Amino acid sequence: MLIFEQGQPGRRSMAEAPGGSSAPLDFPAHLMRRQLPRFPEVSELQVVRHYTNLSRKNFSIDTQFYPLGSCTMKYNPRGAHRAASLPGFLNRHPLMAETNSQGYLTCLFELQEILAEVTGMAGVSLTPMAGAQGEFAGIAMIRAYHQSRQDHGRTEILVPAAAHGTNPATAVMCGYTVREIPVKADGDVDLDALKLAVGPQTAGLMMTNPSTCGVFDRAIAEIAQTIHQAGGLLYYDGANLNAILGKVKPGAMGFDVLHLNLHKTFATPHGGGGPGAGPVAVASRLLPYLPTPIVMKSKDFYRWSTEHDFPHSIGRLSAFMGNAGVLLRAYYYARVLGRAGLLRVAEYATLNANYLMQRLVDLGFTLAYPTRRASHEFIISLSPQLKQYGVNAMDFAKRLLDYGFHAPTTYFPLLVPECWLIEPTETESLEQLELFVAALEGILKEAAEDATLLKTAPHTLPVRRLDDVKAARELDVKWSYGEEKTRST
Amino acid sequence: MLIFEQGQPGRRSMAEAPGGSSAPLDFPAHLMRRQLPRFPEVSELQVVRHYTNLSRKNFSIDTQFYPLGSCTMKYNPRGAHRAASLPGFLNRHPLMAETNSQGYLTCLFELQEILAEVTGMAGVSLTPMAGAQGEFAGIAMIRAYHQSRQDHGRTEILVPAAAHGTNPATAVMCGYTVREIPVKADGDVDLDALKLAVGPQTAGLMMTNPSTCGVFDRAIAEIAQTIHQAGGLLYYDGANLNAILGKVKPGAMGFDVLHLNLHKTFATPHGGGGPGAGPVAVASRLLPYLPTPIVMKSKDFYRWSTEHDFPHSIGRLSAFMGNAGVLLRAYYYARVLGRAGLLRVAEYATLNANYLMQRLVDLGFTLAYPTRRASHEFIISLSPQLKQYGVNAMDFAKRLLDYGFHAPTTYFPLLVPECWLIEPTETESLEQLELFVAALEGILKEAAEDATLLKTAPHTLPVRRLDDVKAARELDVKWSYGEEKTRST
Amino acid sequence: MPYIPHTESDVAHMLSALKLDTIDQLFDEIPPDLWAEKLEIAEGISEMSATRLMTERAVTSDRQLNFLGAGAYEHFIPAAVWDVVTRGEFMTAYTPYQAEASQGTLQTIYEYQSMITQLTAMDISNASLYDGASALAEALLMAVRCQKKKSGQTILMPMQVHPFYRQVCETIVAAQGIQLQLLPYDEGGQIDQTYLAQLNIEGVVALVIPQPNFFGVLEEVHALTDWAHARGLLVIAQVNPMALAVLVPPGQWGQSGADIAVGEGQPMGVPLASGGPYFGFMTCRESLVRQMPGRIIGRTVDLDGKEGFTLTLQAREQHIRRSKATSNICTNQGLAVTAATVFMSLLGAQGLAEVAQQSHQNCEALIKKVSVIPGVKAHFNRARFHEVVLQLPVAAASVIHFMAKQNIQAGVDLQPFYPELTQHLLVCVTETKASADLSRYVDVLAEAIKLVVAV
Amino acid sequence: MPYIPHTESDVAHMLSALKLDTIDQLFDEIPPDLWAEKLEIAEGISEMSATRLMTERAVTSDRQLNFLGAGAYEHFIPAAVWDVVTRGEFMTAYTPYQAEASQGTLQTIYEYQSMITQLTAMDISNASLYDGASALAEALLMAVRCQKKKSGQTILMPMQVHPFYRQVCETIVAAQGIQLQLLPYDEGGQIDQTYLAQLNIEGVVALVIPQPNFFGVLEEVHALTDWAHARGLLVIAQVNPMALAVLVPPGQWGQSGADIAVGEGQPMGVPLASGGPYFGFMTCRESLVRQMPGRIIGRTVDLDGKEGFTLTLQAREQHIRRSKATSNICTNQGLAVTAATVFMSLLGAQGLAEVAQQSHQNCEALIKKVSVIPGVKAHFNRARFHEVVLQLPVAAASVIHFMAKQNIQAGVDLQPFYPELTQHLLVCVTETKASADLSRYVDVLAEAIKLVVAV
Ligand SMILES: Cc1ncc(COP(=O)(O)O)c(C=O)c1O
Ligand SMILES: Cc1ncc(COP(=O)(O)O)c(C=O)c1O
Repeated sequence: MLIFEQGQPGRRSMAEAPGGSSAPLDFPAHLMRRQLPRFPEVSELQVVRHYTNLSRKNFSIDTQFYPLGSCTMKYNPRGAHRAASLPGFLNRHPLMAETNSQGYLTCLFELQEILAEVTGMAGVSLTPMAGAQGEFAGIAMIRAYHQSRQDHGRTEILVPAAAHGTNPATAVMCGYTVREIPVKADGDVDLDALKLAVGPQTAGLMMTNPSTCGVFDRAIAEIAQTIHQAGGLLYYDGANLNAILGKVKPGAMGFDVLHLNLHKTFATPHGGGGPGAGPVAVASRLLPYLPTPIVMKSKDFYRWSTEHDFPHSIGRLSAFMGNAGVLLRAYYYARVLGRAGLLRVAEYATLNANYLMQRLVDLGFTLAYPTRRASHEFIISLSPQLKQYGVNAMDFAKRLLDYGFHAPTTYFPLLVPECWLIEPTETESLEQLELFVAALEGILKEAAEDATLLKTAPHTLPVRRLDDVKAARELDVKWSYGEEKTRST
Repeated sequence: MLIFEQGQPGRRSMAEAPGGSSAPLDFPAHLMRRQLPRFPEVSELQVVRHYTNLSRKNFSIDTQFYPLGSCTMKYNPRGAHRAASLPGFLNRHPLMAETNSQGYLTCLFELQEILAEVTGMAGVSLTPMAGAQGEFAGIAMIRAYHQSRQDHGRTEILVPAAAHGTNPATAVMCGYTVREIPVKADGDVDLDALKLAVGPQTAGLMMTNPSTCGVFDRAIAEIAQTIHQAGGLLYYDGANLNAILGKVKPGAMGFDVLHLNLHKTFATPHGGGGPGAGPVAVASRLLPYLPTPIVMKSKDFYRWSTEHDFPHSIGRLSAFMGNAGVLLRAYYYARVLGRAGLLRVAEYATLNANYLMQRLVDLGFTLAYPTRRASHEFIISLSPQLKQYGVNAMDFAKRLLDYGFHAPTTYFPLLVPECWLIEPTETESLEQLELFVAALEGILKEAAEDATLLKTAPHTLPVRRLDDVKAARELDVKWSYGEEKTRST
Repeated sequence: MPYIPHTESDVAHMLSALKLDTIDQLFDEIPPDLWAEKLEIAEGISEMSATRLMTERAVTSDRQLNFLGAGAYEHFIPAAVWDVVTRGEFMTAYTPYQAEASQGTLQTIYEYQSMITQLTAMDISNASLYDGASALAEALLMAVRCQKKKSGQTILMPMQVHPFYRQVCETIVAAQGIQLQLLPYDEGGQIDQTYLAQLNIEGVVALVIPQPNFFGVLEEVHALTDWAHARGLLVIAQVNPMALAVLVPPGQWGQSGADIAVGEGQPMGVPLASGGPYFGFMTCRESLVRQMPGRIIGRTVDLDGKEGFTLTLQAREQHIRRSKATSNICTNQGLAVTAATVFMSLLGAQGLAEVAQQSHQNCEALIKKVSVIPGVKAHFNRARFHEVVLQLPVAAASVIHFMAKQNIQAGVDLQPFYPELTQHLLVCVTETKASADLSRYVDVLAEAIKLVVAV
Repeated sequence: MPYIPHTESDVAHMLSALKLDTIDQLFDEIPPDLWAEKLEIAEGISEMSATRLMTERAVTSDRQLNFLGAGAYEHFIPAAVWDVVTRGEFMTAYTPYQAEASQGTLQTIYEYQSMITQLTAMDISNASLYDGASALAEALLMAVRCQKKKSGQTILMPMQVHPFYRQVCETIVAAQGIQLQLLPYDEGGQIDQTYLAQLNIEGVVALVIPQPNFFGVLEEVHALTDWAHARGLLVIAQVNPMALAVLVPPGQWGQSGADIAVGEGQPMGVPLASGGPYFGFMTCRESLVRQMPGRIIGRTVDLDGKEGFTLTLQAREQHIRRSKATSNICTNQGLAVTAATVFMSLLGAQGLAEVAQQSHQNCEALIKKVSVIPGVKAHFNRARFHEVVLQLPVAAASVIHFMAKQNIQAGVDLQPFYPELTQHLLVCVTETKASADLSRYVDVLAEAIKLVVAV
C-alpha cells in the first residue's frame, strides 16, 4: 500500500510542524501558490511504520550476502557512520568559516594524501560525487591537457568492450567519440586491435585493471606504452580498486588519471543507489586541471583552494564540494585500516573470489576465463545451463533470491553470454561462501528436475517476477489522486 | 542459527578491540581467570547481520498494530529517543557534580512537577525502575506510614480479583498477606465483599481504575471511604492511567499513593521487555516516606535530596536514581503534548477502544461487560467460539499473528474465561482499527470452516506453535559448546 | 583484522583448496615490477581511537549559530527521518537492479517521484541527480537535446543564478560546445526584463529562471516563462523545493508552465553535512521524458498481477545505451531521496508551508531588527524568500571574520562573486532561529561593525 | 494533534457509530465530581522546540573528562551496538508473551543467558533484573528462600559493598524481616578474615562477596567462599562483569563456587546515561533455579520440530503465581540486555579481556603519575581493578568542586559513606583514557590541592 493510500484529509504529524505564529505571507499574489501540493496526510506512526516496513522488503549487506560483481558490497562499518554523523560535521554549513572548520578540513586534507598514496598519483580532488562524475572529471582533464598543448585533433576515446557503460557515456559527455577495443578470449584487451586503433586522433584510453572480466590485464605495461606513444593518456576506472588496493598502484601501471569509488573500495554505504563519492587522482602533468575546490595546507592552517591556486582547473563539479559525509566515512575507514589493513583488503577479497571460483568449478559451473586467476571477482557463464535446461542467467538469479542471497551481477559485461559477475568481497566469511555454494548446488539440481521453479522465481519475496515490459510501455511513474477509490490491490 | 554457531576459533571483530599495548596483568595468580569464557568468535559483519536479522523476527509497534491490553503499546516518538540520546545526557555519569548537571536536573525536577499535577498528588519520586518497583515503593510507604503511627496490627493488603499479578506479589514482598476481593458481573469491585473484608488488619487496598476489566469503577468514592474509614490506605496501580490522563486525577478519587508506568502512559519504548520507569506519587501524608533521591530546587539551583531532606524515606531503590533515560523521554513527551495534548491522550484512547468494541460487537463477539463503556481497553470472551468451534482464545491469538497483527492480551484478567483484553491506544488510526476488524472477521469465518487452521497457527511466522511444556520440562536455557558438531537444525 | 573474518585456519583451508601456499601467489599474473612498496600510511587504529579523533575534529565546527544559506538551508529534521533511513536495509542496499529484492527502495522512490511532481506541478520526476548544481547542468544538456532541431546551443543564464551552479554548468556543458549567455539583474535584483526585450535570441535554446534567485529575491516567473515560450525557448526552472510550498510551482508558470524544473533537494530533510550528500531533483513535461537523464521508477505488476515497482525506461541509461545514453550518471543520491520522502510524508504539504512561512517571517524579522544599525539595510527592494542581501557600512569579510570568532556564521560575502556588491552580505534565516538568536545576531553584528569602523 | 491521527471526520464517523455526540460522553460512567480541572501544565511545544530545549539542557553536562566509577563505568561502545539495538523491532516490542512473534528478542536473550553464564561460570542466568543493586537485593531474598530450612535470616554484608547497594538491600529486604550484618574491612580494604574467624554465625544464611569491592580492591574469594560453605552459608557473589574477563569467575570460587552471582551489567555496552537504564544480571547454581526471580528463556521446538525460543519456568513469576511468585518483577531491562549481547558478541572474550587489562593499566599509570604530588597516594595496598582510593592531603570535596569547574569529574568523595576516610577520593580509569587525559588529571589535581591548601 502506498503512503498516499493511508492519508486522510486534515490528518497531520503535528509534532513535526514548526509551531509558532504564522502571519499571512506578504508575497505578491501572482507569485503565491494557490493550492497546496497534494501530499500524503498521515500520522507520525503511519510514516514510521510504513517506511520501516518498506525497508524490510529490501535485501542489503546488513541482512544478506550480496555478491554483486563490480559493486563491492562489503561491510559498511557502523563506526564510520557514527563518526560522520557527529553534530559538528552534520550541522556544519558548507560555507562555514575556515577558522571554525579546521577539524573538518584536516580530515579531507589527510584523505587526499591517503588516496594519492594508495593510487600512486601526484594529486587528488575529492569533489566528484560518484564514479561517473569522477570519470567526467578525468576525461575533462585529459581534454584540457590536450587543449593546453594545442593538440586539437584528438577526438576519440578508446574503451575496451568489457567496459562499464559509464565509460563510453562519459567520453561522449566530454565531446569525444568512442571506439571499442575487443577483448580476447582470455579476458585481456586485444593488444593488436589496440595498436591498430591508436593514432593521432586518440585522446586516451579508459580501462579498469583488473577489468570487469575479473582478470588482471597482464599486458598493461605495453598497453600504456602504446597509448602514450600515440600521444594519448590513460584513464583508470577505479571501480575495481578493491582487487589491488595497496598491492599495485595504478600510477605504477602507467595510468595518468583515475577515479576511486569510495562507496565500493572504501566501504561507504550505497544507500540503495547512492550517495557515493568518486575522487579523482592525477599524475603530475594533470595537476593543474584538477576540479576544485581542494583542501590546501599552509603552515598548519587548512583552507580551500582558490582560483589562484588552480587557474587552469576544469572547474567546479558540485554546488559545494562533493559528498562530504561519504568522504568522512572513507577517511575513518582508511584510518582504522591503516597501512596493513588497506593491503589486506586486496588480499582477502582476492582470496575469497578465487576460492569461491574454485568451489563453483567443482560444482560444474563454466568459467568465462578458465585459465585465469580471479581478481576480486570472476565470471561464470550459464550458457550450458540455458542449453541443457532452458534456464537462463536471470532465472538462476531470481531463484537465488529465494535462497536468501542477493544475485550476482547479471548480463554484464555484455561480451559474456548468460553472464554472472560474482564478487564476494573480503568481509564475508568462509562459512558464508559455503552457504552460497550449497545454495547454487541446490538450484542446479532444481534446474535439472523442475526448470519452471526457476523460470517463475522468486517465490518467497514480497512480489514475484515483475513485468518490466509493461512498466516501460504503460508508464506509471507517480501516484494519481483519485486512485484510492478505484484500486483494490 | 545461534551466534555461537557462527564463530571460528580466533576470529574477532578487531576494530572493536581497544588497541594499545597490554602489559601482563599484575594480579595475584589465584585471583586470575585461567581460561577465557567461551564467547562467540565472530566478525563485525556477522554480528550486525545476525542481530539485524533477529530483530526482523519480532513484531513491534513500529511494524505492526499491537493491541496488547494493559500494556499501552502506543507510538514511541523518535524525537524523545533523540533527545534522551544527546551526548550530554548519554555520557553523563550518574554521580557527576551537580554544578555540571543543572540541565539534566531541571528536566527531572519539572517531570516531578508534571507527574504530581496529572495525578493530583503532593509529591513524586522518579526512582522506581518499573511499575512493579513502583508498587513496592508504594506499599513500603504504606507500611512505613502505619509503623510511624505505631499501628502494627495491619497485616493485610486487599486486592481485587482482576488485579495484575504484580499487585499481590508486591504485597507479599512487603511482608503483607493478600486477600482477594471479588469483582461483580459488571466489572466493578464487589463493594459488599469489600466492606466485609476490611478491618483493623487492613493496611490498604491496591487497585487500578479503570480496572483491567476495562471499566471504570463507579463506586470508587465509596471504596475509598470504606478503606479510609477502616484506617487503611489506597494504592493506585497507574498502569491504566492512559484511560483518564488529564480527565480524572487519581488524587481526586481518594488514592493516597500510586505509581505510573511511564513506558505505557508516557510513550517510552518497551524494548522487548524493558526498560520502563515507575515513578511514585503520594498524598501529603506520605511525603516523608518517598524513596530517594528526589530532585530539589533551592533558589534556582537544582540538587539531589540528602538524608536531611527525607530522614523517614523508605530508602533507596536503585544504585543511582532509576532509569534516567526513560525519564528524559517521558519528560520530552509531556512537554510536546502539554496541557491539551495530555488530556487528548485519554480522550482518543477511549474513543478508539469504544469504537473498536462496538465493531467487534457488530461482528458477533461477546463482551465480558456488555453493559459498560470501555475505558481505553475492553474485554471479549471467546468462550462461545470455544464451545461452537473448539477454538480457544490462544488459537485465535496465534492466527491473528498470521494476519500481521500482534495479539491482544490473552487469559488476563484471569476471571474472564477465554479472555482477550484489547487496547488499541490513541495513536492508531481508524483505518488500522478497520483492518483489525476485517482480520477478525476473516478468522471467525476460518474458525467455522477450518478450525485446524487456527489450532495449528501461526503458519507464516519464523516458527510455528512452540512447545512450552517441553521448554519447561527439558530445561535448555543456554548454549553448550560441543553442540555445533551434533546439531542439524 | 578489522572487518575481515578470516582465521588462520580458514586461510589455510582456502589456500589448500586452491593448491597454493600463500595469498601472494594469487597475484602471480601481475607483473612483479608493478607490485607496490609498503604504503606510506599510518598504522591502523581502533574504532575507539578513530571515534575519539573524529570527535575532536568535529568539535571545531560544532555549536555555531548559523545564518548561512546560499543554496544549503538549515531546517529542522524530525528524528524519525534518519532513524528510519539509516536502517541497514535502506542504507546498505545497492541500486535496485534486482527489483523483487528491492521493493522497499523502489516503492520509496516511486513515492518520492509522486511527491516531487506534486510539489513542482510537473509531469515526471526522475529518481535524483547528484545535487542542485549538477541537476541544473544536466537540465541544460537535456534542453539542448530536446531542441535538436534548432540551430545553435546557447542558454540564457541569469547572473543571479547561484554562482557555483553557473560554474558547475560551465564545467559540464563546455565540452559539448554549449554556451551560457549571462543575463544582468536590475536594481531590484531580478532578471532585467528591459534587457531581455532587446535581446537577440539567435541560437538560443533555453532560459534558466531561478526562484527564488541567489539573492533570495523572487523573479517574475510568469512573464519570463511566457516571454521564453513565445520565442520557442525552453524554460528551465531552478527552484527551492521548500519555497514551492508557498510559491507558484514551475508547472504553473505563465501560460503553459516550465518545461524542466530542477533544484537542490537538501531542504527536504537532508542535513547541512558540510555540503553533501544532498540530491538534485529533476522534473519535466511528459513529452520530454525520453531525454531525461537518471533513473526512473515505474509501477507494474508481477506474475500474479500484484502491484510492484521496477526501474523503467532504462534504454535512456548508460548501462543499456552506453555511448548513446542521456547521461553518464549511475550511482545517484538514493539515501538522501529516501530521507526526503520520509521528511515530506511527516511534514505534509501544510507542514512544509508552515516551515516556509516561519522561515520567511524570521528573515523579515531579522531585517527589521538589523536595520536599526546605522548603514545596514536590505539591498534589494523586492519580495524575497527567507534570504536577503544586507548592505553593510563596512566590508562583509571583516564582519564575517569577527562574528565567526563568536561562533556566529554571519552570512556569505558577495564581493568575490559580484564585484559590484562591495559591502554586501547574503543572510539566510530559517524556522530554526528563535527570537533570542536574532537578537544575538544583531548585537554581535553591531559590535563587529563598530570594531571594523574603529580599525 | 501530536501523535494522534484522528481527523475531524474520523471522529464524527466513530462517534456516530457509537451513537454519541461528543467524546466526553464516553466518560459518562465517571462521577462528574471526579473530573479534573484544566491541568496546570504548559501548552505543548513542537518537536523542534523540545529538541532545542533538551539540547540546551544537555550541554551543561557535555564534554566532561570523567574519572568517576563507583558502580557505573565509562567503556567505549562500538557504534554497531546501539545502531542495531535501536531498530524499531527491538526497541518498540513488548515482553515476548507471543513467542512466535518475538523470536528476535527471545533468541537474543537466550544468547545473552549463554554468554553471562560463560562469563560467571555459573549454571543458569535469568533475563535481567533492574540494576546491580536491586539484583543484589533479589539475591538476598532468594538466598533466604533457598535456606528456608535454616532458622534465622541474617546476611553478612561487607562494608565495602557499594554503599548504595547496601541501602537498596535495606529498603527491599527490611519488610521481610531480613537482617544485614555488616562486616568490617581490614587495613588492606578487604573483608577482615580475622573478624570472620570469630564471628557467631547463628541465624546467618549467606555471605555477600564483592569482587572487586567498592574500593576497587580484590577480595580473597576462594578463602571466603570456602569459609562460608564450611558453615552452611550460601555465597552471593557481587561482581563486575568486565572484571570477570580477567578475574576468576564466581563459579570457580573456592572448592565449589559461589551459589548466586549478581552484578551490574552496565559495563557491557550500556552508556552511563545518568544512571540508567542499566541492567542487573543474576546467575545461580542449577539446583536453585526454581527460587530464581525474573524471566528465563528456554529453547524448545515448534510443531514441525524446528528450534524456537520461549519464556519458560513461568510458574515462578507473578503473572502466573501472583502472591506466591519468587518476585514481583515484570518489566525488566530487556533492551539493555540486547545491547549487552551485541556488545559481548562484538568484543568477544579476548576483546573484553583487553578492555579490562587496558583499564587496569591506565588506572595503575594514573596512580603512578599522581603519586608524585605530595600527600597523594593509593590508600589501600592490595591488588585492585581499574579503581583506586586516593588519599589526599586535603578534603576530597573541595578538590572535586575545583576540578568540576575545569570539566573534570575527579572522583567520588568517600567521607559521606565512610566517615573514617576523611580525605579520600575514589577514582576510576578505563580504557577510554588516553595518556594526555591522565596528565591533565594530574596537573589539575595538583593545582586544586595547592589552591585548597592556600585557602
Ligand atoms: C566498473 C565501473 N565503472 C564505473 C562505475 C560507475 O560508478 P558510479 O556508480 O559510482 O557512478 C561502476 C559502478 O557500478 C562500475 O562498476
Ligand atoms: C495493571 C498492571 N499493573 C502493573 C504492571 C507492572 O508494571 P511493570 O511491568 O512496569 O513492572 C503492569 C504491567 O504489565 C500492569 O499491566
